[in-house]
Amino acid sequence: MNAETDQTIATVGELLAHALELELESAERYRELADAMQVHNNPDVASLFHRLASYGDAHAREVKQRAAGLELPTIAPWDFKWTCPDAPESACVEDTHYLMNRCQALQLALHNENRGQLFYAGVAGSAPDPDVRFIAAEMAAEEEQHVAMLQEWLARERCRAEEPPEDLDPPNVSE
Amino acid sequence: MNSDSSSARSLSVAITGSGGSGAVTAGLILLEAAARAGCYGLLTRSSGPQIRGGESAAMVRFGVQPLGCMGDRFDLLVGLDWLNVNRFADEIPLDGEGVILFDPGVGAVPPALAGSGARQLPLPLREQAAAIGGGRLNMVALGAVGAICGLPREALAAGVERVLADKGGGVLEASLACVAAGYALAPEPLAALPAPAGGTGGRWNIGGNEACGVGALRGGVRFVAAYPITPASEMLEWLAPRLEQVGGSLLQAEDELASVNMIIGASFGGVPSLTATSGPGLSLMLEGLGLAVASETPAVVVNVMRGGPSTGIPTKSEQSDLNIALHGMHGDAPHLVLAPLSIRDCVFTTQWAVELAEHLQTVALVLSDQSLGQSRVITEAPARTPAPLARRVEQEPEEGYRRYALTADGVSPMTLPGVPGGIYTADGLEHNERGTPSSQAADHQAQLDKRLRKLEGFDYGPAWAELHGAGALAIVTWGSTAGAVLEAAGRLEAGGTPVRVIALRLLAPLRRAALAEALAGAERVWVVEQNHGAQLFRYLHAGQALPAGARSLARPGPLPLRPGEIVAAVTATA
Amino acid sequence: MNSDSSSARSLSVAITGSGGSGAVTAGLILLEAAARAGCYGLLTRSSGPQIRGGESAAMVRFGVQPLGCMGDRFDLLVGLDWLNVNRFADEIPLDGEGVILFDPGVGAVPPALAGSGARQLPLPLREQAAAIGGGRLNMVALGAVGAICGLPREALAAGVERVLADKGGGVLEASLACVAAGYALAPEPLAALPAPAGGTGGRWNIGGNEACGVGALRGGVRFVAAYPITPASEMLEWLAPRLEQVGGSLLQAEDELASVNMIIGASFGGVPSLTATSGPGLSLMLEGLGLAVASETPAVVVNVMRGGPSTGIPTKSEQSDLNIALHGMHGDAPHLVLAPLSIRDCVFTTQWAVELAEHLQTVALVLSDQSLGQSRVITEAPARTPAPLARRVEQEPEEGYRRYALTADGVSPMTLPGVPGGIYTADGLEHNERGTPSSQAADHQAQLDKRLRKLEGFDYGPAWAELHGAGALAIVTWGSTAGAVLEAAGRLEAGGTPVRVIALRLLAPLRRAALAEALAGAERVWVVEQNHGAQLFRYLHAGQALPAGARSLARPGPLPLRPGEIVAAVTATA
Amino acid sequence: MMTVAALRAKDYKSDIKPVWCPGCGDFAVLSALTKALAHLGLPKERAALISGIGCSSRLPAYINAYGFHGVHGRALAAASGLKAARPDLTVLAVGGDGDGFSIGGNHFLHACRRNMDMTYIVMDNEVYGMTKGQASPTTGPDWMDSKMTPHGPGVRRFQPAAIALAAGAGFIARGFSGDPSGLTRILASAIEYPGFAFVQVLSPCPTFRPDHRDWKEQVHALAAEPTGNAVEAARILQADDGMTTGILYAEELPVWQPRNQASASIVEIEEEFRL
Amino acid sequence: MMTVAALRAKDYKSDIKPVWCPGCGDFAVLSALTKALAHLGLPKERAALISGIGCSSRLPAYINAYGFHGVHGRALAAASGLKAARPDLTVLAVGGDGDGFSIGGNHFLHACRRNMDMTYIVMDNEVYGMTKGQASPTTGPDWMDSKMTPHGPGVRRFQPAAIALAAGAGFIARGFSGDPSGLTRILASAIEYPGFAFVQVLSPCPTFRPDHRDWKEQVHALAAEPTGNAVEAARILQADDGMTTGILYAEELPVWQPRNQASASIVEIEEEFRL
Ligand SMILES: Cc1ncc(C[n+]2csc(CCOP(=O)(O)OP(=O)(O)O)c2C)c(N)n1
Ligand SMILES: Cc1ncc(C[n+]2csc(CCOP(=O)(O)OP(=O)(O)O)c2C)c(N)n1
Ligand code: SF4
Ligand code: SF4
Ligand SMILES: [Mg+2]
Ligand SMILES: [Mg+2]
Repeated sequence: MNAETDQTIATVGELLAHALELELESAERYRELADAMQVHNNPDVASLFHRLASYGDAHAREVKQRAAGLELPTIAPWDFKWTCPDAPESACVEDTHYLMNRCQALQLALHNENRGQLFYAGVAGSAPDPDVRFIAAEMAAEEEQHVAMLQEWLARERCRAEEPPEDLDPPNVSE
Repeated sequence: MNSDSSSARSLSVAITGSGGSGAVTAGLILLEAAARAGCYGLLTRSSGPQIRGGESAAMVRFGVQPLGCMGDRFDLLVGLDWLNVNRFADEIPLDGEGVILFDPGVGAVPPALAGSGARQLPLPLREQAAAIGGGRLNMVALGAVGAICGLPREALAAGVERVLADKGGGVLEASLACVAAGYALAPEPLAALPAPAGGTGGRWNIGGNEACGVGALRGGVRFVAAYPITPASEMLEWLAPRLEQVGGSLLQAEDELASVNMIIGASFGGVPSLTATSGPGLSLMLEGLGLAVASETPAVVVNVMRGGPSTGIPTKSEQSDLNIALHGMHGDAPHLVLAPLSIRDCVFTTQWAVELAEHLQTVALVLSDQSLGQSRVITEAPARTPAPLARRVEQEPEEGYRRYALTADGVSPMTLPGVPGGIYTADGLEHNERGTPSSQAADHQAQLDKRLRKLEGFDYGPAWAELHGAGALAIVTWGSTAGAVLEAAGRLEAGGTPVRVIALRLLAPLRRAALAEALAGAERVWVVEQNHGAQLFRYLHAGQALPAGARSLARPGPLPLRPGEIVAAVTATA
Repeated sequence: MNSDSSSARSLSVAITGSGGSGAVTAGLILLEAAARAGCYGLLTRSSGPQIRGGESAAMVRFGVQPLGCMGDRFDLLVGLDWLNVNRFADEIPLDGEGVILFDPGVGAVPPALAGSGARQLPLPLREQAAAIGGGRLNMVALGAVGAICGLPREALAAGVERVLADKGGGVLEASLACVAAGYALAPEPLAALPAPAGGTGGRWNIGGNEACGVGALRGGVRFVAAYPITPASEMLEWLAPRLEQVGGSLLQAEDELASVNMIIGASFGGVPSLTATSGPGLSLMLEGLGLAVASETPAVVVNVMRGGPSTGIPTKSEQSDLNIALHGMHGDAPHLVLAPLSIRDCVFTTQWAVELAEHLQTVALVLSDQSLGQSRVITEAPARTPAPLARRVEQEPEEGYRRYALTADGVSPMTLPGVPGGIYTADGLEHNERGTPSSQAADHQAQLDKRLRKLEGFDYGPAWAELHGAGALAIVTWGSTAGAVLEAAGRLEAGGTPVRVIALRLLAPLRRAALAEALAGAERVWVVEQNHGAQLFRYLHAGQALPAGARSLARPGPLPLRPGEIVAAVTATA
Repeated sequence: MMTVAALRAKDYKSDIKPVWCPGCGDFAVLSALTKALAHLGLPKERAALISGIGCSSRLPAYINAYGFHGVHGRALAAASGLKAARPDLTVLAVGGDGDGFSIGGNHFLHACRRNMDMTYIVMDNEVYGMTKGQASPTTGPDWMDSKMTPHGPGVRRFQPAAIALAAGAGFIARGFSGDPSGLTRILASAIEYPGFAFVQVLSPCPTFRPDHRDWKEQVHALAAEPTGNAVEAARILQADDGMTTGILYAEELPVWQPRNQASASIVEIEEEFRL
Repeated sequence: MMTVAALRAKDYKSDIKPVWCPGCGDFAVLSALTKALAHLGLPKERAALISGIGCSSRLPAYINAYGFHGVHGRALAAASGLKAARPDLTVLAVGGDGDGFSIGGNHFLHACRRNMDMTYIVMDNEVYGMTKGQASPTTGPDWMDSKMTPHGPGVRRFQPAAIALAAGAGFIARGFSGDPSGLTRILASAIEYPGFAFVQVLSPCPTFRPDHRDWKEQVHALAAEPTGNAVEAARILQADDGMTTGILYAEELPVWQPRNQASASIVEIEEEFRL
C-alpha cells in the first residue's frame, strides 16, 4: 500500500481537514476493533486498541485546536486525497483475528502509524504552499514519535511466535 | 465432591472458556476417555452468539450406566478462563459439593460461581502449559480433570489421539505431554466411579444428528435434498459423502421450498428420500408436505427443533414444534409424527420413520431437537432391526391400474416411472381412484377416509412408546425429555415411589387405546415437556387420552429439563 | 311446491346450465329481484372444472327472514339445458314437492333429476327467446321463475337493470323483453312468500369476499399485498381500487412469501395491513406470520378456506384449515384466530380482527371460506362499530425507550419509523426488552409470557361468540356453519326442543371461562363443523372446554352442512 | 430413411379430456409435445412430466407418460429431485408464466444454473389463466384488464430468455403455439439437448387475453443461426422484443448430476462410531 | 462550502457491539454505510434498514436507524411493503449472498423489475457464514471446503449483476470492503439513485473463506464510465469476471410506487352495496 497523496493538498484548511478525518477515523476504527475483541473475549488486545483509540481522540482534539478560527472544507468521504484504500492511520480489518495477541495488534498499529507518517511526510515534501508543507512536516514529526512509542512498546512485549494460532474448537453455528 | 445421588452413578464436568481456549475439544476428549475407561457418557455444549471465537462450554457427564440427560448439578467446573462465563451460570448448576478447577493466573473465580460455595482448586495450569512447546492450558486442565475423576492415564491418551488425530504440526504430541503434566499436577482422585462392568466392546461415540443420518441410511434413504440450517446442518454434512458411498446423493437446494419438493420428486421416482431442517425451514415445507400427503408420496423430514417462535433461539433446544408438526398443514392431512427418545434412539426412530413413510405412502416428521442433535453420547451400538417395511410397488400392474384404489388397509399400490402399464399422474388436487381430479363429494370422502384409515389401522407394534415401571404415578413424555424423566423416575423409585413412564415415540397417529392401557390404574398423571404452551398435554387432551386430573409440567427452553426439577414437580403436590 | 318448512319461510331455486347459458347471471338477477321485493336472500354457485364455459349452477334462496344457509331441499330447479347437470345432483336435493322447469326442446329431464319425483313443468322458453331480437333462454326462464315465485314484475325488471347495467348492445332491452315474456308464460304463481314486513331500506346485496374487504377498510387497513388464489381473489380485486380511494394501496406480490413479508414491512411502518389467501397460500405464509408474532408486528390474514389438503378442491368450501390456523407456526406462537359467522358478519369480524391485531400487536387470522366468500346475501346493512381499538404508538418516547418492555397487560408500546428517539430494531430472534437478541432463559420466558399474556388477559367482551337459546341441548359451532346450525336450532325449537347455540367467532385465544358459562347446565353437547378431522371438537377438548360426553358432527366438504342433517344428527341419539 | 414411425403422437395422448377453453394455445403445445416425443421415439413410461398449478400445468395428465401435478411454482424443484434420483428418466417440467416466473422464479434461476439434463416448457400467455385473469410477470405494464391492478401492473416485463441466460442456461428457445411445426422442432431439440433446456412458448389465452390474437402478426423467427456465444446472446436477448421465435442460444455446458456410485456398505460406514 | 460536517458516521452507529468475527468484511460495510448516511445528512430516524438472516443480516441492529431483522431471504419483500406504505422513508435492504440469491432469489428478481425507490446491499462473501460455511450461489463450482458439497457445488456461479440487469434493475454496482472509500461513494450514489439500486459488496469472510485474502489483488475498478445503455451493459456484464468494481450500470427508469390518493370515504364506497 502506498501512502502518498495522489493529488496535491493545496491549503492549510484542506490539510487540517485531512488530519482531522485521519485521527477521527483512526479512533473510530480502533474503537471498533476494541469492541470486536471485547465481544470475542480478547480483553488484552481490546484494552490496547482502546488506548490507541484514545490517542486518536486526543490528536483529533489537537487538530481541532489548531484549526480554531479556520473553516475546514467539507470533503466527501471518498474525496480524501490518499491513495491507500482508506485513511492511512485506520487499521486494516482483514488483518485482525480474535486470537491475535498484543504483539500482532501493536504491529498492526505500527503499520498504520507508519502510513500516517508517510502521508504527512509526503505532503510536507510535495505541497506547493509552504504553510502546508510546514504544518505537514510538524505532523510528520509527531507521527514519528508515535511510531517510536509503538516500537518501544513492541520491544517491551515479549513477542513469542509460538502462541497457538489455531482454534481447535469448531465454530459456533447460529440462526 | 461426591458422585451423583441418582441411581445412575455418574460424574458431571463442565469445561468453560472463551474462543480458542479449546473447551469443547477438551470436552470431546474427556468423553472419549471416559468411554475408553468403560463408562457411558454424554456431552452437550453451549456457546455465545459469536460465530467464531466466542465463549463456550462443554458439559460432560459420564458414569457406569447409560445416560439420557445431564444431571441436576455439576461435580466439577473447569474454568479455562473467566471471560463471559456468567452466560453459562444457569446452565451449570454448582453447589457446595462441587469443585472449581482453575489457574489462579486467569483471575479469581467470578462471584456468580464462587457464590455457589463450591470448593476452589487452583492449579498452576498455565505454567505447565508454558513449559511445553505448543502446550495449551486446556490440555493440562484435561489431564488434571482425568486424574481428579479417577480416569486411567491411558484412556486420556487414547482420547487425545482419537480426537486430535487429524491435527498436524505437533499438536498431538504437545497435547499428550500437557495431559500427562496435568495428570501429574492433580491431587489424589477426588472421585472415582466404580470399575464399570464389562468392556467397551460394541459401544459407539455418536452425535444425535449423525445418529439420525445412520437411521436414514438404514431405513433405505438414498436421496436427500436440503438447505442448511442450525441445528440440522451436521446431519446433512454427515450424510452428503456417506450417501454417495451407498449409491445415493445429497443435493443442496436453493431453499426449503425446493428441498421438500425435490424429495417429493425423487420419492415419486421410487427412491426413499429425506430432508432435514429446523423450525423456520419446516414452516416453508408445509405446502409441499401437504402435497406429499394428498398425492401419497412418501417423504421424511427430520426437524431438529430449536427455540421458537420465528428465528427464536437457534442454538438452543426446545420441544415447541409439536403443534406445527401435528397440525401445520392446511386441510385434513393426516400423517406420521415421531420423536426419538435419546441420541441412540435417533437411529431407530429415523429408520422406522422412513420405513413407515415408505410403507404407508405418507409424510413422516421426525422431531429431534438441538439437545439430541448437537450432543454426543457413549452408548451400546444401536441394534439393527430386521425386515424393513417396504413400499408397496406394483411391478406388473394390471390393465386399468388405479393408483389411488380404495383398499381395505388404505394403502393403494403404487407404480414407479419406468414401469410399463403403470402410467398415472400423481395429483394434489382431490381425485378419484385413477388419479383424475374430482370435486365430487364421494371421491373426497373416500380418499380422505382412505388416507386416514391407512394410518389409523396400521399395526405399529410396541414401538409407539417406551414404557417403564408400573406405579400409580404416571409420567407421560415425548422425545428428548424422556431421558430426564426416566432418570427422575429412577430417583423416585429409589426413594420408594413407584413410577410408570410412558415416553411417546409415535405421536401421530396417537395410539389412544395403547396409551389408555398404559395409563390404566394410574392415579396421578403428569405430562412433561419442554415448551411454553403445554403442547403435548393439549394434544393428548384433544384426543381425550388423558384423565381429567392430569397435570402438566411444561417449561420452555433454553435450559434443559432436569431430573430434579421433574422430581420436585411431581412430588410437590403428592 | 311448498315453501320451506323451517321457521324462516323461504323459497329455494336452482338454475343450471352449461357454458354461455347464463345460469349465474339469471341467479344474480333473481337475488336482486327478490331483494327488491322485500326479501332477504342468499346466492351460492357451483361450476364444473373448466376454466370458462363449463356447466354451472346458481342456487338462490330467498325469504322473509335473514338467511344464513341454503335449505335442505329445492323448491324449483330450472334447467337451461341438461348438459353435465348430473354433476350438481348432490348439491341440489329435489323431492316430490319440487318443480323442474325446462324447455322440452332441450331434451327430457335426465333420470338423476326425474327420479326425485319432482313435478316437471315444461315451458316453451326457447321459442319465446327466439322471438325477441337478441333474446336469451335464461332471461325467459328468469321471467317464468319470477312469476312462479310470485315476485313482482317490477322487481325483476329492476334486478335486470342493476345486474346488466354495464352491458351495451341492446342486451338490457332484450333481457327486459325476455323476462316479460317469460313472466307471461308462467302459470299462476305456484308459491308466494308472505308480503315481507318493512321496506328494503338500508339493506345490502353483498358477497362475503367484498364484506371482508369492507371490514378491512373499516378496521383501518390501508395496505394490502397479496397473490391471487381461489377463492380469495375477489376480495383483492374488490379492494385494489377502493384502497386507493381511501389513500391506501394494494400490491400484487410475486408469491405469498413476499405478500406476507410485505404486509409485515408495511405494518412495521405503522400502516394497518392485511393479506388474503387460501390454504396453499397460508401454508407459505407461516414463517412470516411467526415473525410477526415474535417481532410483535400487527398483521391480518383473511384465509378463505377451500377443500383440502394440498390443492384439494379449490372451488368448494370446507372448514378444514382450523388446525393450521391455530397451530401452524413453529415454536410457541400465540395469536388470534377469528371466523365470521355469516356473510354479513364478514364485515364485523374482519374489522375486529384488524383492530385486535393492531391493538395487541400480533397476528390475526380470519377464517372465512368459499361458501361465504363467493356467495351473496341480502342483509341489513352491517352496523358501524364505534371507537376502534388502536395501535399503542409511542409518539414521544422517553430516553431509554424499550420496544419490548414487559408491561402489565403484555402490550409493549411501539414506535414508528420517523419518530425521533424511538429507534429500535424489530427482531424475530428472541430478544430482551430493548430488542437486542438474547438466548438467556429469563428473557425467553419473559417474552413468551408477555406474548401470551397480552392475548389471554385482554377483555374481548361479548363478541367472542354469538349465543342463542338456552336448551339442555347445546350445539357449538364456528364460522360459516353457524348459519345452518342456527336454522337447525330454529327447527328444533319449533318442534319443541329448546336448543342453545354457541357460534364461536373468536377461536383463539379460546375463551374457556365464557364457553364454560355458556355451556353450563347443558346436558347434551354437540360440536358441528365441516371437516374430516373434527378439528374444532379436538381443539375444544385440547382446552378441556368440553364435557366428556360431547359429540362431534364433522363432515368434510364439498357439500354444505344442511340444517336437516344437523337436526337429524342431534336428534338421532336424543 | 422412409419408414413409418413406430409410435405416433396420439400414443402419447392420455384418455383424459383437457379442461382448457376451446382456442387455448395450450392445445397446440400438447400436440407439438406428443409429436416431438413420438419423433424421438421415447418409450412413454420412461418420460415423466412434472408441473405446478395453472391451466397449463394441467398438461401432464393429458400426456400418456408418468406425471406429477404438484403445487404452484415448484415444478422445477420436483423435476430436479426426480432427475437427481432417477437419471435414467426423460424429465420434463411444464407450466405457466405465473407458475414459472412469479412464484417459481427462484427455482427457475437455480435450475438454469444447475443445468441438470431436463426440459422446461413454459406456456406463456402473459396472464394467470387459472385464477381468472390477473397480471403475470410477463404482462405488459399497461395492461389494465385485471381489477387487481387497475392501472396496469406498471412494472417492466419479466424477460424469461435474458434471465435464463444470465442465470446460466445453455439452451434457450422461444416457440409459438400458432406455429406448431416450428414448436415441435424446438421441443424435440430441447429434449435432445444434454442439459437444462428452456423453452418459452407463446401460448395465448383467448379467454383473458383476447388481444393476443395479434401475436400471429407479431412473432418473427430469429434471423440468424442460434449463437453459442453467451456474450453475443446477452446482447441479442437484452435487445430482443420478446417475439423472436426459434432456438435463441444453445451451447453445451457441464451438466450437473450427483455422483452416486456405491463404494461402501452401511456397516462399514458405521465403523466410524465404534470406540 | 467550508464547515465541519454536522453528522459524523459514528452518529449512525448504534451502541450494540457486532457479533462479527474480527476481520469480517462486514465491518467495512457498516463503516462505509454510516459514512454514506452521514455524507447525505439523512435524519437517522427517517432511515429504515431491513434484513433477513445471516451474519451480514445482523447489520441493522448496528446502525442507529430503524431496523427490521426479519426472516431468511425476505428482506426485499418486507422492504418493498414498507416503502409502498411509507414512501417518505429512506429504505435500505441489506443481507448476504445466501439470503439474497439463494432463498431470496425470487424477491431479488421481482424487486429489480418493480423498481421501487430503495437500496439493496448484498454483502457477498461467497459462503453461508452464519451456518458454518456451506456453499452459496456465488461460490465457485470447485470450492470443496464444505462437507455438504464435498466435490464442490459443481454449478456455475450466480451472476448477481447480470441477473439484476436482465431482471430490469436500473442501478447496478459492485463494491469491495477492502476499498472503503470507493464503497462509501457507491453507497451514497445508490441511496441517492431514484429507484432500485443494487450494490453487491465483495465482503470477505476470513473465517470460512480465508482464500479471499486474494481478493485484494483481484478486484479492479471499471475502466470506463458506467454505461446507461442496457444492451451494452448486458454485453459487459455477461463477459465480466465478477471482480470489477464501481457503478456498472445506471439509468433512470420509471419508479413504481402505489398511487394512494384519497378520493372517497368508506361510507361512499359502501354505497355500492345498497339496494
Ligand atoms: C400457493 C398458491 N398460490 C396461489 C395459487 C393460485 N393459482 C393457481 S394457478 C395460478 C396462476 C396460474 O398462472 P400461470 O402459471 O400463468 O398458468 P395459466 O393458468 O396462465 O396457464 C395461481 C395464482 C395456488 N394454487 N397456490
Ligand atoms: C428458512 C431458513 N432456512 C435456513 C436458515 C439458516 N440460515 C441462517 S443464515 C443462512 C445463510 C446465511 O448466508 P448469507 O446470507 O450469505 O449470510 P452470511 O452469514 O454469509 O453473511 C442460513 C442458511 C434460516 N435461518 N431460515
Ligand atoms: S383460461 Fe386461458 S389459459 Fe386457461 S384454459 Fe382458458 S384459454 Fe387456456
Ligand atoms: S463467519 Fe464470516 S461472515 Fe460471519 S461474521 Fe465471521 S467472518 Fe463475517
Ligand atoms: Mg399464464
Ligand atoms: Mg454469505
